[in-house]
Amino acid sequence: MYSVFFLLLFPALMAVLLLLVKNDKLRGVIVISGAIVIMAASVYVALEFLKDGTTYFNFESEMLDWFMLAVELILCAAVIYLGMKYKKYLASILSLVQAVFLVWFEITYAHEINVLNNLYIDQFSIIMILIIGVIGSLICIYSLGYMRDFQEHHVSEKDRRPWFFFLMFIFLSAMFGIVTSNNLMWFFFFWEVTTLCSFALIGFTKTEEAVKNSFKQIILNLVGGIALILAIIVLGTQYDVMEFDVLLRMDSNAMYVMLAVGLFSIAGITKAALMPFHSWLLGAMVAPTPTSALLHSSTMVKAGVFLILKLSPMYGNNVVGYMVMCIGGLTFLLASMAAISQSNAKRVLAYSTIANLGLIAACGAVGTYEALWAGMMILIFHAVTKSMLFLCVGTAEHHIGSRDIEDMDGLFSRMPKLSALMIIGISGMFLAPFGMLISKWAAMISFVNSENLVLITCICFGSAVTIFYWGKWLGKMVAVVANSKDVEESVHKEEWVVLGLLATLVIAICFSFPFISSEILSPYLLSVFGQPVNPIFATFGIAYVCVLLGMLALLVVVPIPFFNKTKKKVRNNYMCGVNNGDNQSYSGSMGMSVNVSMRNWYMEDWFGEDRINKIGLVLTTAIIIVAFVLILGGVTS
Amino acid sequence: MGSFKIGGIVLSSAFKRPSTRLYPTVPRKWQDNTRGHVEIDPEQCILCGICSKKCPADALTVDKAARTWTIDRMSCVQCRSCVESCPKQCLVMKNEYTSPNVKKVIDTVNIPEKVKKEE
Amino acid sequence: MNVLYLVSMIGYIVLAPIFGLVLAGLDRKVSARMQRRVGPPVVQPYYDVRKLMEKDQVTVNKVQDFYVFCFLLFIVITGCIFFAGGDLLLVVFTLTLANVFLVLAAYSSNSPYSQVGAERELYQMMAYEPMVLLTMIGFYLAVGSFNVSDILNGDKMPIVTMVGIFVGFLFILTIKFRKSPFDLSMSHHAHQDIVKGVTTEFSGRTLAYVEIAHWYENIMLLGIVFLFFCNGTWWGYVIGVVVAAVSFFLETFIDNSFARMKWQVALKSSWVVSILFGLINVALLIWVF
Amino acid sequence: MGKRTIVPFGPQHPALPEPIHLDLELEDEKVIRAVPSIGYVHRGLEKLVEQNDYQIMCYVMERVCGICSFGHSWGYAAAVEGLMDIEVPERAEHLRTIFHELSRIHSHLLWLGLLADAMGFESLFMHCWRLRESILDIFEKSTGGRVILSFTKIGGQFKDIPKESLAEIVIILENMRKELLVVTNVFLDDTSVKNRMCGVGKLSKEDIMKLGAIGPTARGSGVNNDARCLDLGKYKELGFKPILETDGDCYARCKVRVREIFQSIDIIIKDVENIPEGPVNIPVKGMPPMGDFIARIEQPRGEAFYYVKGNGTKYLDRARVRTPTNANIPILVKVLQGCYLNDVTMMVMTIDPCISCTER
Amino acid sequence: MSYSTKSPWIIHYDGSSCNGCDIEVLACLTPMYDLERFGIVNTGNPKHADILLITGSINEQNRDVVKQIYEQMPEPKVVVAIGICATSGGVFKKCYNILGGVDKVIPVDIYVPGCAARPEAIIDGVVKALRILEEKSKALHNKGGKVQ
Amino acid sequence: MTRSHEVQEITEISYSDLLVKAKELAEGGYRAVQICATSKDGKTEMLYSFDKDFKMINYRVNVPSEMRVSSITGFFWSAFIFENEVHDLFGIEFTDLVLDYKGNFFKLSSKTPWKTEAKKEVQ
Ligand code: SF4
Ligand code: SF4
Ligand code: SF4
Ligand code: SF4
Ligand code: SF4
Ligand code: SF4
Ligand code: SF4
Ligand code: SF4
Repeated sequence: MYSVFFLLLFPALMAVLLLLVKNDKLRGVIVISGAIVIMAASVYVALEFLKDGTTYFNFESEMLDWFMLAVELILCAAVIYLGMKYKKYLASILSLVQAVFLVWFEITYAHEINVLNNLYIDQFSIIMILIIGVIGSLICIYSLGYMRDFQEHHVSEKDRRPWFFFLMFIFLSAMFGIVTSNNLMWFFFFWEVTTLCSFALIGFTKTEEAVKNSFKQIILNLVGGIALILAIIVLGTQYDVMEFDVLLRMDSNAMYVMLAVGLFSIAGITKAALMPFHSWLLGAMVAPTPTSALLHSSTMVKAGVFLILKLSPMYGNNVVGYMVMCIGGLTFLLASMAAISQSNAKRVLAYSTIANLGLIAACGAVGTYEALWAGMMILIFHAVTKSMLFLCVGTAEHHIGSRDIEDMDGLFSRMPKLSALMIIGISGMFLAPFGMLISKWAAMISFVNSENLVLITCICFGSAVTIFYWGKWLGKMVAVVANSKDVEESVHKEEWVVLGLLATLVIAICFSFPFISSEILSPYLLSVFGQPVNPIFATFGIAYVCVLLGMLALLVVVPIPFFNKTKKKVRNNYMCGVNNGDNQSYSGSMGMSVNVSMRNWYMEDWFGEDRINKIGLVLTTAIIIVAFVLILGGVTS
Repeated sequence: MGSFKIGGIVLSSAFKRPSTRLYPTVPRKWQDNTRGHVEIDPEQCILCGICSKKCPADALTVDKAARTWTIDRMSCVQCRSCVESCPKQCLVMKNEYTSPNVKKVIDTVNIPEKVKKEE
Repeated sequence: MNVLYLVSMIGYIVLAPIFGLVLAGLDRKVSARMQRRVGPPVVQPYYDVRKLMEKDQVTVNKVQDFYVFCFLLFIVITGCIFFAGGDLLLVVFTLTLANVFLVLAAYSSNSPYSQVGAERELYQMMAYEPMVLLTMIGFYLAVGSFNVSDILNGDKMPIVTMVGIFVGFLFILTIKFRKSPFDLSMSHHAHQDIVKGVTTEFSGRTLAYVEIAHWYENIMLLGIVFLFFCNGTWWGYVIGVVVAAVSFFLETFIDNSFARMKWQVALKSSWVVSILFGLINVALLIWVF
Repeated sequence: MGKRTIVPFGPQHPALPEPIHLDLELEDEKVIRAVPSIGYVHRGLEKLVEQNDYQIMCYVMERVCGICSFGHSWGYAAAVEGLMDIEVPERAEHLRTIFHELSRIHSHLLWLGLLADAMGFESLFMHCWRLRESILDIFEKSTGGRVILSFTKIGGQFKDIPKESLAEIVIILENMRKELLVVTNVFLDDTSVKNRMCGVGKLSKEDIMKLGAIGPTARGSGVNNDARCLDLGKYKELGFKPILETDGDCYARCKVRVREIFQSIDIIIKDVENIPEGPVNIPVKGMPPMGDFIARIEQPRGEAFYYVKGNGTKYLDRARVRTPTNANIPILVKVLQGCYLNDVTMMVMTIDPCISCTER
Repeated sequence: MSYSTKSPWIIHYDGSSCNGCDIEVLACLTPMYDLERFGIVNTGNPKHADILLITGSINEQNRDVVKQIYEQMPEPKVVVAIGICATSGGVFKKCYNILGGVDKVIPVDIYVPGCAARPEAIIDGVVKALRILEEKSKALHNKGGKVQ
Repeated sequence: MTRSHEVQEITEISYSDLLVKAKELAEGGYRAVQICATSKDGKTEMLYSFDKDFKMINYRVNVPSEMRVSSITGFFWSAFIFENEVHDLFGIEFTDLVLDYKGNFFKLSSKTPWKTEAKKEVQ
C-alpha cells in the first residue's frame, strides 16, 4: 500500500524540487534519477499487485479531503483569473460554475457519504500505471534534450524549464491518482489537475496561438469537468454512492444510474477528445512535442478512455452504450478521414490519436469481454507507439527544421536511425504483424459479434482510410533521395536512449502480447465480466498468434540479406528522358533545369478538415442530445 | 449513355478469325503500285546524272568517270522522283522493299560502255 | 486434417503460379482475340518472367528489392494462410501488408511516376478495402466462422445469402486485377498516363517478382470467389471453380469494354458499391437471415 | 501546403504520341501550371528550298507530316501553282479532294484510336486502327504508299486512278460504314468514355477566337474556320457544310471528328459520282516568278497555311507552312490549367497535336 | 536458348520523324500486324524494354533524350532504327538542325529502310533484331554477369 | 474557272503602323494566323496574317535584321509561339513578348540558322 502512496507523492515532490532548481546540469541529474525511480516504482507496484488482483486501500483523512478542495478552488480561481485576463470569459464562467457545484456538493452531501475505499488497484490500473510510469518517465528524460534545443531556439525568452518540468512531474502524480482512485471525489480532483497541467503546457510558449488553444482546451475540458461533477452529484444525491466499485455493481438501466454513466461518458469523451470535443487536441499540438507525446497521446487523453473502459460493464445495448459507440465509431471514421488532408506531422498524429481513442471508446461501449479486451489492447499499443512517434517527430523537427510531412522526403537517407524508428512506429499503427492491427482485428470481431452495423461500417471504412494516410507518410520516409546529407549526429543522447527504449518496448509488447493478454487482461476481464475466457485464444487460436509472431520475426530477418548485398547496378530514375543525371532535376521548358518535387495526395476537396469536422460536429452533437433526451425521458435501453 | 457499348464487337470478335496478316509466316502479296526499291537497267543509262540531281534525299551518285551508278539504299525515300525524271526511263520502282540490315546497304551498278548508235 | 491443410498450402505454393500463369496467358490471348488479333502464346507470361530473370540486374537504389521481395513473400503467405484454411481477416490483413510493401517499393525509388503510382495504389487500397472487409464479415455472419476451413465444410452455400456481397466483391476484383476501368496505379498497357505507375522503376528480376506475385494473388482472389459456392459437397466445389473461372474471364471482358475512368470514380463508386451491396447485405445477414 | 509535385511530362512518355514536353506542377493530381516546350522534332525543313528545286520540294513538303502527308503536298503544290499561275485539270482537282478526304478518315480514325488508347481503352483503340487499315490499303493500292503517298506534283497528280478503282473505293467505304457506326458510337455513348470526356477541357467560343484555335478543336466550340469553305478543291461544288458542336469539351471535339468521318465518306462518294474524265496533270514549264502566294487548306487537324516566295529561279526564296497544331498549342496551355493529371493526356489528345508539323 | 527472344519488350521513341514511320510502328501493334504474336509488348518505359525502336532522325534537342533512354534500358538491348530518317536522316539530312541518323548518338543494331518503313519491314527488322538480342544475351551470361 | 483558290492580298505597311494595325484587328475580332519571316541580304521581311470569317488580311513589314521589333502578343497572346520561333530562327529580338522563351524555344545546333548577312550572295 505504501508503494502506491509513493507513486502518488514522489513525482509531486520531484516537481516541487525541479521548480526550485535553476541549474541545467543539476536538473538533468534530478530528472533522470527521478524518472528512473518512478519507472522502477511503477514496475514494482505492478509486480506487487499483479498476483493479488483487485486490491482496495482504505485510507481516510478528513484533512486530505479539505486539502483537495482547497487546491481545486485555487485552481478554479486561477482559471477564472486567467480567463478574465485574456478575455476568455467563457472559461471563467465555466470554472465558476464548476466551483459552485463542487463546493455545494462538498458542503451538503459529500461528508455524509461513507467511503469505504479511497484507493484501489487492479490489473487495469496496473497497465495504466506501467504506461504512465514507464512512458511518462521516458518522455521526461527525452524532454531534457528537447527542451535544451527549445531554449536555444527561443533564446530571447526567459528560461522557463523549471516550470515545464514541474508541470510534467505534477502531471505524473495526478495520472497515478486518476488510475488508482476509487473515491469519485479523488478521481475528480486528479482529473482536474491533469486538465490544468495540460492547459498550462499548451500555453507554455505563450504565443497568441498557444494561448488561444490552451483556452480552447480548458473550455472544452471544463465542460467535461462539469459533467463529471454532475455525475458525482447525481450518484451522491440519489444513491449516496461515491465509489467506483459500488457504481459498477449497480444496475445501469436505472434512470439515475444511466444519467450518471452518461455524464461520466461525456467527461470521458471530452478528455479523450472525441468528437464533438476533439478540436482542443488539435490545438494542443502547439505545445512542445514531449508534452504532446505524454499528455496528448499516451496518458492524459487515455484517462478519458480509461474512464469509459472502466465503465464498460455499464454499457452494452442501452442508450449510453449506443451513444458512446456511435460517437466512438464516428470519431474513428471521421478523424481518420480528416487525417488524410493533413501534412503537418503532429496534426496527423493528433487526428490518428483521436481516431484511436474513438475506437477504444467504441470498444468499451460495446460492453462485451471481447470488445473490452480489444479496447485495452489498443490502448496499450497506442500509448507506446504513439508516444514514440511523437518523440520521433519532435526530434526530426529539430533537425530538419520542419514538422511537415512534405519535408520528410527521403528522411531515410538523412536520418536513417530516426527514420527506422519512425517506420517501426508507423507500421506499428496499421500493419499486420504489429499489435495495433491485432487489436483492431479483435475489435472488428467483437463489433461483428455485437451485430452493430454502425460500428461495422465505421471500422471497415475507417481502416481503409487509415491505410491511406499512414501509407503515404511511410512512403515519404522510405523514399531514397540522392545526395542527401546525414543530419543525425546532433541528436541528443537522451533522445536516442529514450527513442530506442520505446522502440524496444513497441516490439517487446508485440512479442509479449499473448502474455499480457493471459496474465493481465484475462484476470481483469474475469473479474469484471465473470466469464473465464481468454479472448485472445478464443477468438484467434494459438496458431494465428504463431503466424503473426512468425511474420514479425520474418520482418526482422528478411532485410538482413537484402540490405547488405546488392550487386545490382544503380541507374538513374526515369524522367521521360530528360533526367539531368542527378535524379533531382530535369531539363525542362524554356531551357531551365527544373527540380522535381513530389508531394503526397491530400484530397482537400473530399477529406478537408473543415468539411469533416463540420460533419462530425453535427452528427455527434445530435447523438449526445438525443441520448440525453432519451435518458431524461426515462428510456434506457 | 450506357456501358458495354463495345461489348458486342468485342464478344463477337472473340469468336471471329483474327484479322491479322500472318506476316512473315504468310508472305505478303504486293500491290502493283507499291513503291519498294529503285532498280536500274544499266544497259539504258547514259550517266546523265539527272536522277541524282532530282533526288531529294541525295541517295544517288552518278560517277561518269568510273561509269557507276550508286544508290544508298538506306537513304532512298522511294519518292519515285528519279524514276520520273530519268530521260531514258531506265529506272523502275519495284515492289519489294530493301530488307532491314545490320549495316547500311549501298548498291553500286556498273554501267557498261554503250556502242554509239546514230546520234 | 492438419496434414491436409499442409498439403493444400504446399499445393498452393507450387501450383498457384502455374495456374496464375496460364490464366494470365489466357487473359492476354482472349483479350487479343476480342480485338481481332492473334495474340501471344498462352505461356507468354512464363517467357516474360524468364526473360526478366535473365536480364541484367539494375535498380535505382539498393533497398527497393527488399520491399518488392517482401511484397511477393507476403502475397505467398497470404495465399498460404488462405489455402491452409486460415482466418479470412488474417488473410486480408496480410494482403494489406503485402500491398503496402509494393507501395513502399514504389515510393522508395523517389521517381515522379512511381510516386504518383504509389499514391494511386494506396488510394485504390482505400477504395477496395471496405468491401473486402465486408466480404469477410459477410462470410462470418453467413457461416459463423472466419475460418476458410469452416466455410469450406459449411453445409449451406454462402452465396445464397450473400448475393449482394458477391456482386460487390466482383466489382472490386476489377481493381484488384488491375483491369479497366480501374487500372489506375499500374497497367499492362503502355499508354498509361503515369507511364508504368508503381512498376516504373522496377526492372529485371524485381519486375518478375511483381508479376509472379500477381499470379499468386489472382489465384488467391479467385479462391475467395470459389468460397462463395462451397457447401461441403463436390458439386459445390465444381460450381465454385466454374464460377471463379467465369468471373476471371468476365473481368477480361470488362477490361476490354471500358475506358480507364477518372481516378475520382474509383473511390466513389467502390464505396457506393460497398455500401449498397456490401453493407445492406451485411445488414440483411444480421437482421433477416 | 506550399509544396507541389513537379514532374516532367514528356518528351518520352508512353501516353504522348509525339515528343513534346510539359513541366507540370500538380497538387494531388490537379494541374496548377503547365509550361510546354517543343523542339524535339524541329528539323528546319523549310530551309531546304535553298537546296531542292521547287518541284522536289513537293516530296519534302509531304514529309512535314506522315499523317496528312497528302494534304501537305497539295497545299504546297497549290501555293506554287498559284504563284506560277498554273491551272490544274478538273480531274486532278477532284482526285485531290477524294484523297484528301480519305486522308481525313484515316487521320481521324487514327486519332480516335489514340484517344481510346489514352483512356486505356485498348480494345477500342485496336478496332479503330483495324478499320483504318482499309483506308491504308486503298492508298497502297492506288498510290503505292501507305502513309507517304507521293501522289501529287506541281501541276496535278502523277497518275490517274481508273474508274474501277474509284468504284472499289466507294464499295470499301460503304462496307466500312456499318462497322464504323458501331465503333464510333462507343465514343459517343459509352459511360466510361464519356466519364473521361464530358465536361473535361472546356473551351468557350471566346477562348477559341481569342487564342486563334482552328480545326475540329475550334469547331467543337462552335467556331467555324473550316478552310474547306474556301475555294480550294471541289468542296463548294459538292455542297460542303462544316460540322459544328457547341459544348467545347473533349467530348464535343471528339464528336466533331466522328461526324467528320461520315461526312468525308459522303463527300468521297459524291465526288466519285461527279468526277469528270480528262487528264490528271499538265506539264509544268518555267520557273516560279518573282512574287509570293498564300494557300490555305483544311487538314484533318485544321487549317494549314502555305506561303511561297519565288525569285525567278528554280529555287524558292521561302516556303512556309503554318500547320494546324502550331496554332493550337496556345489552347493547350490554357486548357491544361486546372485539369487532372489523367486528363492531361486527354487534353493533349483532343487538340490532336502533330508536333512533327508544328516544328517542321 | 535465351528467353529474351521469346519476350522482347519494346519501347518506341519518336526522334524528329515526320510521324509516318511512327504510325507504322504503332500499326504493327494493331490487329492487322499484331506484333504481340511474338510476345512483343509496347512498354513505353525504357526500364522494361529490350528493344528500342526509334523513328526519325536525331536533332540537337532530342540527342540527350535518346541517349538517356538507351542508357536506362537494361542489358541485353538492341536498337532498331526505323525509317530512312532514323538510318540516315532521309530527306532531312541536309537540314541545319539534323545531326543525322540515330547511329550518330547510340549504336544501332538494325536499320530498317523505307519511307515510311512498311509494317512488314518493321516486322522483319524486329525479327532480325531478335537474333542479335539472343547473341547479346548469351554474351552477357557468359561474362558471368549474372547467375540464373 | 481559272484558279481553284483565292488570291491573297499582301499589303505592305510601315513598321510604325504595325502595332496600330494589330490593335485594330484584335479589336475587330481577328485571329493571328501566322507570322512568317524571310531573311534576305541582312533585311528581314515579316509577314503577318490575320483572319476573320475566312477573310485574311496580310501585312508585310520590312525591318532591318538587327532591329528590335515590338511584339504583337499584347494583342494576340497566341502569337507568342510564332514570335519565339522567329526569334530563335532569325535572331530577331521582340520587345514585350508576353511568354518569352528567351531563345530556348528550339534547341538548335547552330544559332539563328536563317539569319543572313547583309552582303551574302543568295543563289
Ligand atoms: S519547433 Fe518551434 S516551438 Fe519547437 S522548439 Fe523549435 S522553434 Fe520552438
Ligand atoms: S539512271 Fe537515268 S537519270 Fe540516272 S543517270 Fe542514268 S540515265 Fe540519267
Ligand atoms: S526514289 Fe527518290 S529518294 Fe530514292 S533514289 Fe529515287 S529520287 Fe532518290
Ligand atoms: S536529255 Fe534533256 S535533260 Fe537530259 S541532258 Fe539532254 S537536254 Fe538535258
Ligand atoms: S501496350 Fe499499348 S498497344 Fe500494347 S496492348 Fe497495351 S495499350 Fe495496347
Ligand atoms: S503521328 Fe500519330 S501515331 Fe505518330 S506519334 Fe503522332 S500521334 Fe502518334
Ligand atoms: S497537323 Fe500537320 S503534321 Fe499533323 S497531320 Fe496534319 S499536317 Fe500532318
Ligand atoms: S523515313 Fe520517311 S516516313 Fe519515316 S519518318 Fe522519315 S520522312 Fe517520315
